[in-house]
Formats: sequence, structure tokens, C-alpha cells
Amino acid sequence: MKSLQLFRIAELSQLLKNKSLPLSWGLLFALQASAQEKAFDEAEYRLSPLFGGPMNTIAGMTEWARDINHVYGVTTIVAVLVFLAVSIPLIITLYKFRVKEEDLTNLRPPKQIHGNALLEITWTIIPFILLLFIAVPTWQVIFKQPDEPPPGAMVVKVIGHQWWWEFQYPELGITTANELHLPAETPVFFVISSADVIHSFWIPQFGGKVDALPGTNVDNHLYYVTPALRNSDAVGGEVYQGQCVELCGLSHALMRFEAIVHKQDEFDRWAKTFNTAPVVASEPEKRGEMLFAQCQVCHTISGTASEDLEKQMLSMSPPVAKQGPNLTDFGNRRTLGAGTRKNTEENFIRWVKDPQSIKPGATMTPFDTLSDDELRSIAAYLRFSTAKKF
Amino acid sequence: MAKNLPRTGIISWLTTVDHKRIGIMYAVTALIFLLFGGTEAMLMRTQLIIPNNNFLSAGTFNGLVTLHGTTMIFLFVMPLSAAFFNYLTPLMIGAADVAFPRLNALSYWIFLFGGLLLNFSFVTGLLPDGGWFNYANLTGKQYSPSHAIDFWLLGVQVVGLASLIAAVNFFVTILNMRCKGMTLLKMPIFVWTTLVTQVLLILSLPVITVALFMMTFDRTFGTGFFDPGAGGQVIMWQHLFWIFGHPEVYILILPAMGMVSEILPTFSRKPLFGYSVMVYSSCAIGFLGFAVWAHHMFTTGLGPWAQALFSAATMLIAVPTGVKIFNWISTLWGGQLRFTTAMLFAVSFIAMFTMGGLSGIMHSSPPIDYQHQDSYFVVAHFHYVLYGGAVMALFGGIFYWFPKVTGYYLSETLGKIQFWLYMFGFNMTFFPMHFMGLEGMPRRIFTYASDQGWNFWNVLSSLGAYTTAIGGIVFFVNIFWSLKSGKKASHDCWDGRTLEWTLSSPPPEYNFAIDPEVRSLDDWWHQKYDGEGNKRTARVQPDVDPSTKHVPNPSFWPMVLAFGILVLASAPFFDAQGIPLALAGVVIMLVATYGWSFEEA
Amino acid sequence: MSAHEDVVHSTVTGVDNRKLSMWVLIASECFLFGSLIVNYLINRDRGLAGPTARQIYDIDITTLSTFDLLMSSVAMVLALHACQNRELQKFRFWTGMVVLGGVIFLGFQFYEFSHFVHLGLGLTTNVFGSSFYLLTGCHGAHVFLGVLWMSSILATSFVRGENWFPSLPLEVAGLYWHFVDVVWIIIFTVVYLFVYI
Amino acid sequence: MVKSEKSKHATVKLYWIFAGILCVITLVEWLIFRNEELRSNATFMVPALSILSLMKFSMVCGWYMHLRYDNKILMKVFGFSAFMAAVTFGILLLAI
Repeated sequence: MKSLQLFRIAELSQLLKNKSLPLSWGLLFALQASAQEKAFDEAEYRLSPLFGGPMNTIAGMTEWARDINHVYGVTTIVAVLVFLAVSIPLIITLYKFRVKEEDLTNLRPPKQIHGNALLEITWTIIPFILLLFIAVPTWQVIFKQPDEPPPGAMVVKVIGHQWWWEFQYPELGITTANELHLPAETPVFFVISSADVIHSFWIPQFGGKVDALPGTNVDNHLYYVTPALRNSDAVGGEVYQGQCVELCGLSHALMRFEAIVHKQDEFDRWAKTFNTAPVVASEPEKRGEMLFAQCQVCHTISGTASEDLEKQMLSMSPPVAKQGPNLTDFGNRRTLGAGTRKNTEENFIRWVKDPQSIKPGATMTPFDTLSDDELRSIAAYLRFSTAKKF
Repeated sequence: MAKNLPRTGIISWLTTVDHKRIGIMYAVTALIFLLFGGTEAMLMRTQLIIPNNNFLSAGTFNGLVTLHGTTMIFLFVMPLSAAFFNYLTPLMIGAADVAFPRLNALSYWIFLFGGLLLNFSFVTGLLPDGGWFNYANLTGKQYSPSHAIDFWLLGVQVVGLASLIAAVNFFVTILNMRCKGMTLLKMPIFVWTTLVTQVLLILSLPVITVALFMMTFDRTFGTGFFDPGAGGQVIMWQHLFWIFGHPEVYILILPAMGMVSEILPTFSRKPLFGYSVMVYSSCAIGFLGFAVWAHHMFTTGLGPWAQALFSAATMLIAVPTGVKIFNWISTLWGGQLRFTTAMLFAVSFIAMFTMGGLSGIMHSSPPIDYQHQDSYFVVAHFHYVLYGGAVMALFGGIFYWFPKVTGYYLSETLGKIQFWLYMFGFNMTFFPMHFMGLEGMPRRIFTYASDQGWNFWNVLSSLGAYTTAIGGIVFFVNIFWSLKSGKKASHDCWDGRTLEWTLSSPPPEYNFAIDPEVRSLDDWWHQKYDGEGNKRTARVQPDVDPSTKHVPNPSFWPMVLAFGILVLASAPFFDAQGIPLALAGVVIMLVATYGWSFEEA
Repeated sequence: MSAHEDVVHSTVTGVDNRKLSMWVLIASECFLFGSLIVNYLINRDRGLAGPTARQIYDIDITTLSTFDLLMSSVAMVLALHACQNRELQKFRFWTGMVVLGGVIFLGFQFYEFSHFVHLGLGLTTNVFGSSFYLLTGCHGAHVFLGVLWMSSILATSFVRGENWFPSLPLEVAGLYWHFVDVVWIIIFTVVYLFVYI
Repeated sequence: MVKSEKSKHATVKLYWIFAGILCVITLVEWLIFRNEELRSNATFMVPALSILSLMKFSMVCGWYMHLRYDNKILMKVFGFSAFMAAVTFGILLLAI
């Protein structure tokens, strides 16, 4: 246990200064024990905007999200109007009919009115009409989601695991994890399921969430056309953020992923090079490749022995799936640990040595017996050999 | 034996079957559990005040999420409502006690033991961490191997049993024990909402009982009801849970609505506007409440038709609710409004509940729900309903009836300080949560990164939570101060309208010396004022020699029987070694039932 | 049973508190058995291993036990009738018959359960079995409680002597007993007779 | 307000008649089930046996439990809950 320390007062005070809030409140609770690591790494603490963060539901980048926002907009208008219709009369009443306690003894009670049928019927009927304004667009949107992949749609299988995401492209023969690569302006049909407990698949800017349920014949679907690129010259794609939104155990908060939208030709190149074998160039990478033999029980890299092992395991009866995420394009990934850390050597080594310190409850075995040199070799192999240019 | 039990001192409280004392015990217990639930909330808000915080571990946070929700619902709001049912229902309908006084005591003891069982998880360090909804299959043996989840399952099971017994008791009391002249449509509105609440409890609790049994079987005996690997379905738990869970929402809010409907007329000196419509709308809310459960499951892939129908049914609930809100405002209109603390809480209920109701209508639309489900927007929504709504009304009720129960007013000064701290703190805590939700912050996450746009709102929210905590401390100080040196209250201390105000404060053990008889709704008011509003002499209930009135005998057996249930419910924690414990529990229950049967009531 | 057991208290609705509360409990049980039956229907064909419903149900035995439970209901109304008419021998006889009917039913159920276990369907074999045992076991537990209740009335009758005619407690117990019978009527149709649908 | 309920109960003879009908219905149900073609025919079985079952149900509830003679409030309590249970679980069967 580390000793008690003042937690990041500087950060808090900066925050409070910028927003000119009374600092004294925060200081009261500024004591905390610092026993564990931060969950996400942060190069610098920065103030993100109040609205329009990476997970915002308002931006609506796809047609589907905009449909939802349309219903939301209409409903919000109705709600605000109703709120005004309640609060203004309420405030007027409270102001108009207030009486001082000491005057009360001299006052006769007011007229004892027991009701007014006409008024009560009126405010029974008006909500009905208002509800229609919400109900009609609601029903229009509900029925927009197809049951089957529409012709021309790309199918992506989304599988939730404790606590990472698996993405399969059956038409392209690709299996990857925690990074969802999508071509721009393309219809995509997601088939969503879970390998263990219930998760929920959500990219807020693309539209609503859908639960990932475990079991057979319980796949859920989601369909939309991916957004156009905001900057048509974007190299490496444009990144959107997603996260699991159903309580799925200890590290539920640490189950993020990124959706990366590419130009069509860039996506095609990504798909084409994806399954090519890693290029092992330097000496540490070679050592790393050897050491990876103990990782392949759980992880697969296409074009290596680990892929053959996976095929073997899947052909057994009953088939055995590998427990860990597919690492074929690990070198290209921006993050590790399902979007919790940047993909740096330091973070990588920390992860392999002690995954649970980053992600409580993670099922990966801690490889804390490996020497620093071995760890750096595996890092080199995974971070450089699998980083394929596309 | 029973007759010789003392009527004062600690033993008298353990053996009491007096509905008023049981009501007080419910209230005290609920307020103690409020301290638990509140502390849990403060710890969570402290963890979330800054991004990437490590004040709490992931496991502790998930446990606190679960226990906060469960405690606040099952161990605070429900029993505090039950405290009011207990204390007020017999007084309002002019009865000497409830229909089954000993069963009433049994309910309390079962509830207490259930609450203790749930919170015993703190002692063992195994906090149940499946959320208050305890979704399968995360909570199955495979993914939650320790006994943590069992604390939740068995605790809720036991508390549910208490509610069921109490519900049967109050239903029969209200139907059968009304005084002369009190037809159903002359009952105070609080009694009506109590009645509807009991119906909801009677019909919905068995469903959660079955669901809890199924999960207990899954975890204890290895069945696979909710295990996809064995052919079970995880979605079945959600259906069963929400068939109970949605009526449960109305179980929490209807008593609050009833209290507000009692407080507003008193402090505006006008009758409740549209009494009969208020009655029908309460019934309509209760009835529709059974047909909307799947709106909690819009993202689980119900299919468009089910979504359309459940969303339509959900929207319909807005109609009776809206009627209520406008009727409350009309009650105030033209009145003589006295802003006592009770009145302030009741008025704030209208405003806060409206906000919660409106964000509720938003979620009745599945597309909006796809975006808001399991985000902080939902957290904001239901706290506006249950905290801004139910809890504010309950505090209003405490301020309103405290003088009746104890004979002393609560301090108005401290009360108003508490009220404004609550109003300010509550809105500061939960209004920003709408924005967190719109910014995509998921519920039940123990930490978040700093670049998500959630930082500012979280700071605001946590500071608001601390403000309410101070309000809570003021409240507890108020109680102790007022009991010691508060202003003494007379019979009819607020110029009330219902029968309990004809009794002394506190009322005698036998309640009514003369059996009351009513001619109209708000009979007591009409005894005090003629049609022109001129005061006339009305007689309060006289005090008589208690020995001339029959009151039910105290009994130990309810507590013993409840203890037997606790012993039985503890058996699964000991796995195979639990069988003798279970048998011991059954034996205790049988002995208690035997003793109970042959004891003079 | 308290000293006041046969005093019908004056109530607003005219129904004694105990009787009304039994009906309210029955109302609650509708939801209890409703969810158990629906759970059975949903899980009936979802068993991944072990025998299926069609393979193991024995309709002849179940018809007999249904018949037995129906007859115990007849005994129940006759016992109540005798009690109300203060006919001691008949009251004791028919109350005894109710107990006997319940015990025979439990015997049938014990036979059925052990037969199924013998055929390879345990509580945890598959979700069909779990749902079946949960539903019929819960019903059986109700019957068992009824048997305890009725035998305690019978025993009390012998203790209290020939002037003890507990019409109201017997009527309340009877309501419970009949409701358990009614539940079985539904279970018999939905669980056993619909097995091929 | 205490009503004398004894006078309104059915007679012993009626109880025995109903017992006979209950047995006959059960026998008919058993016979139908013995027919291997009929028992897997859902369009026949579900309505036919539901009606038979409901007949038994209403006989026991109405006469043996005295609902027909007794205070109407009991009918309301039981009818409402049975109706609510049927609707709720009907919806559940359709929705799942």
C-alpha cells in the first residue's frame, strides 16, 4: 500500500479555475489512497469540450443516427413545451396564492372546489395528441432496421468477450479485435453476439446500441451506411469511438473499441494485406517470434503456426475457440487492452507481465517470469513484424 | 404468556404488534439504510469526480453500484413507504389496527433480517456486483463463482417475502376495516394509492420470487435456467425481472403521489382537485404498469412489433400521469398556500417528477432508447423520478406527519435549510447527468478517460452529491434536535383534513376512543368548517382509560418465525454443509408457527 | 388456531379477514404459477441432453393422480359441509379423506419423480427437466403444505373434542386446497396433455 | 353487515354431480390423448382441451370454492388477478 497522497490537486484546481467553480468543495474530498494504476493512460490532462466529445450521441454521422436524432429532437421539443406548460402555471400559482402563516388565522378558507370535468377531460386528451407526435416518427424509425443483410451490404460479425471485442468479416476471411475497420459510405450489416456474458455494442456517433447476447440463435442485428470521410484525403482513416454499455463484470468500464472509417481503396488494401504473414526482420523480432509459441494457445497471427493450431482446435469435437484476441495486425493497432492504453512498448511490456494491473480480472496469464530482454523481443515481434503497410 | 409481556422498554418493541410502533420501526430502519445507501452514493461520486481515479477498485465500485440501487429501492424507499402505510392507513380509515397485527410484525422482522442479510456482504467482503437488476448470466456461477451474488439473491428474496405478507395485510385492512360511512370513494387519496400499491406488490412479487428461485437453483444446485451452455436463455431473466421491476417503479412512486396529494390540500386549504380522477389515474397507472416491462429491453432485440406495442403502452402511461400533475396544480390554484417544509417538498415533487416523467417519455420511444439505454441519461431520468419524485415526497411526508407520530414538530428552519440543500444539490447532481448521457457516458463504469468530454459534468455532479449529503446530515440533526427540544404539537397541528388529525399527537395505543363515522371525503375538514368556510366547533377524539380498550397482545413469535426464515435463507452460503442449517430454519419456523397458533391474539 | 377462530368478525365487505386474505394470496399465486408454467413452456423443448418430455411422460399415471386430486377436492367440500352442519363423524371422515388424497397424490409424484430420475432426467440434466421439476415440485410443495394444514385440523379435532367445528378455518384451508387442485388442472392440460404440440 | 353464507352453498347432491362431471371430463381428456393422431394436432388439441380444462377450472372455482355464491368482491379479486396473469404471461410467451 502506498501512503495517502493528495490526488492531482493541480488537475482539479485547473479544472475548477477554468470553470470558476468554488474550489473549496473539491478540496474536502481530495484525499485518496493511490494503490492502483490509472485505468487509461493520458499523455496530458486536457479539458475536453463540454459537448461534442468522441462518444456524443448528438453528432449523428450516419443516416441511422440522424433518424434517431430526428425522433429525439421532436420529443425534446414536446418535452420542453410540456415542461413549460407545467412549470409556468405552477410558478404563477405559487406566487399568486401564497399566504403568510400569521395572516392565516384571520382568513376564511378559500372556496372548496372539488374539480372541473371539462378541464380534466381537456388535459386527458391533450397528452394523447402530443404523444402522437412522438409515436408516429418512433414507429417509422423502428421498422427501418432490416432483419436480413440487404443486398450489397458488407456483413461484420461482432462478438463481445470479457472485456474485449472481436470483429469478423466472413466475406473477407478476416478476424480482428478491438479495431473495427470500415469502408466509408458503405452499407454494413452487423451480426452481434457474445462469447460469455451480455455485452452491448455501441458506436454513439453511428447510432444506437444493440445488446450482444450469449447463446445460440440469439444474434442481434444492426444495419447502417457508414459515414463519408470528413476529410477526403484522410490517410489511415478517421476514428470513431465505441464502448460496451452493459455491465459485464469487473472491467466493464475498460471495454472500448475504435471504429476506423477508411477510403474505399484504403480499406481494400487493408483487407488484402491483412492476412499476410508477418515480416520478421530484426534479431529481436526473430527471438520474439520464437517466444510467441507460448502465446499461441490463446492468440492467433495469420500466416504463422498459430493459425494452423487454431484450425486444429476448431476442427476438434467439440470445437475449441482460442481465448484471446486475434493479433494478426497488432502492430497497426493504436491501442491495447481494448482501448485502454496506447500501443507503446512500455505499455505492452506492462500488459504481458501483469495484465490484471491494467485490466482487473483479465483472464490472460501474467508472464512475469520472462526476462526484460524476452519481453522486449516479443514486443518487437508483435509491434513491428505485424505492422503491415497498406 | 403473551399477555404478561411488558408494554414499555426494549422487550415491548421487540414483541410489539401495534401498527404505529411497527411503522416507527420501519421508518427508523429505513433511515438507517438510507445512511448506507447514501454513503455508497458518496463513495461512487468521489470515485467519479475526476477521470482515471483510483479511489475505489473496480470490484468495490461494481459492488457499491449494486448495493446502492438495491438498498435505496428495497431497504429505503419501499420500507419508508411501508412505514407510512403502517402508521397512517389504520388511522386514516378509522381502524383500531391492521387486519393481522402479528403478521404485520412478522413483515417487519423479515424485512429487517433480509436487509441485514444483504448488508452482511460488507462484513464478508463479498459485495454482490451484478447491478441491482442482477442480469444473468454474468451472475451465474461461472462468471460470479463466489457467494457475493447469493447475498443479493437471498436478501432480496427475504425482503420480497416481507413485502408480500405486508401487502396482503394492508389490502385486507383497507377493504375490510374502514370505519362507518367510509366508502371506497370517501377514502383519503393516500389510502387509495396504498391500496393500488398493495395490488401491484401482490401481483408482481411472485414473479421475482420465481426468478430468484430459478437463479438460486442455478447457482446452488447447478440447473441451467439462465445458462446458454445448458440450453437456458439469459433473456428470460430480464423478462421475469422486469415483469416485476416495472410495477416496482410504481410501487415506489404511487405512495409518494398519495402523500403529495394529502400535503398539498392541507397547505392550500382546498380539497384535492379531481379526487375521483386521481383515484382512477392511480388505478390506470397500476394497470398499465403490467404491460410495459419490455421497454427496459428495447436494445435486446425484441423485434420491431414488440417494440412498437410496448412503446405505445408506455406512452399511454403519460396520460394518467399528466392528469395527476395538472390536478395537483389546480389544487394549489385559488388556495391559501403556506410554505412549510412539507409543502416545499411536495411542490418540488411536482416539478422534479415532471422532469423525470418527461425524460421517461423520451425513453418510451425505442429509437431514442437505443442511444440512451444504459447511459447516464437514464441515470438522470430515474433519479428525477425516484429521488426528485419519491424521496422528496417521502421527506415531505416525514415533515408533515412527524408531529403526529412524535408529538413534536420538526424544526422548520433546519427543514428549510435541508430542503434548499436538497433542491440545489439534487439538481446539480442529476441535471448534468443528462449531458453526460448525451455525451455517451455509460452507466456503471468505475472510471473513464479524460478526453471524453465528461470531466466537467462529473465534477459538477459530485459536488452536487456532497451538497445533498450535507442536507441529509441537517435532516438527522433536525430529528434529534426536534425530539429533544422541538415545538409541541397539538391534535390537529396543520389544520388537516383526514381522520388521523382527530387523534392526540402521538395517538394512544388503541387509536380511536370513539369509533369514528364519516359522511364525506375530508370529513374532518367539514366538521371544522361549514360550507361558507366559517369555523365551527369540532370535537377531537377524547382520551380514555387504555385498559377499557382492547388492543392486540404483544408476541415474540413473529420475530422467532422471521429468524427461522433468516436461518433457512443462510443455508446456501454453506453449500453442502448448509443442509442442517436449512433444517434448523424449518424447525424454528414450525415451532414458531405452532406457538403462534396457540397464542391468544 | 386462536380462541376466536369461529367468530365471524364484522367487516366492511362482509367477508372475514382470513378468508379475504386467502383469496388475495390465491391472486398472488396466480402469478407465481403463471411464471412457472410459462417458464416450463419456454424451456420444454430446449433441453440439450437427456430424455425429452415425450419420451418419459406417462399419461395413465398422471390421469390417475389428477383423478385423485379432484376427488380430494370433493372430500374437501363434503368435510366443510359436514363441519357447517356440525356432523362430527362426517367432518372427521372427509377431512381424513382430504389428507389421504393429498398423501396419495404426493405418493404418485414421488413415484413419477423417481421414475424420471431412473430414466435419466435429473434436476440438472437439462433445462426441460429443471423447469419441470421446479413447476411440479412447487405444486407438490403446496400439496404437502395443504396436507400438513389439513392434518393439523384433524388432529385438533381429536384434541378439542366433539364441540369443535372450525367452519371458517376449514373453509380457508379448503380455498387453498381447491386452488392447488385448480393449478393441477391447468398443469395436467398444459404440461401433460399438450406434450405432443 | 355479516351475511349468513351457509344457506347459499350448493347441496351435497350437487357436489357429487360435479364430481362426476369432473371425472368424466378427465376421462375424455385421457381418451383424446390416447388417440395418437389427435394428440399432435395442435389446431384441435389447444382449443378443445383448453375448453375442457377451463370447464373443470370454473367448476372447482365457481362451486367448490363458492365463488358463484359468495361475496362478489372475491370474484373480483380472483378474476382480476387471473386475467392479469393470463394477459401478462400471454404477452411474455409472444414476446420471447
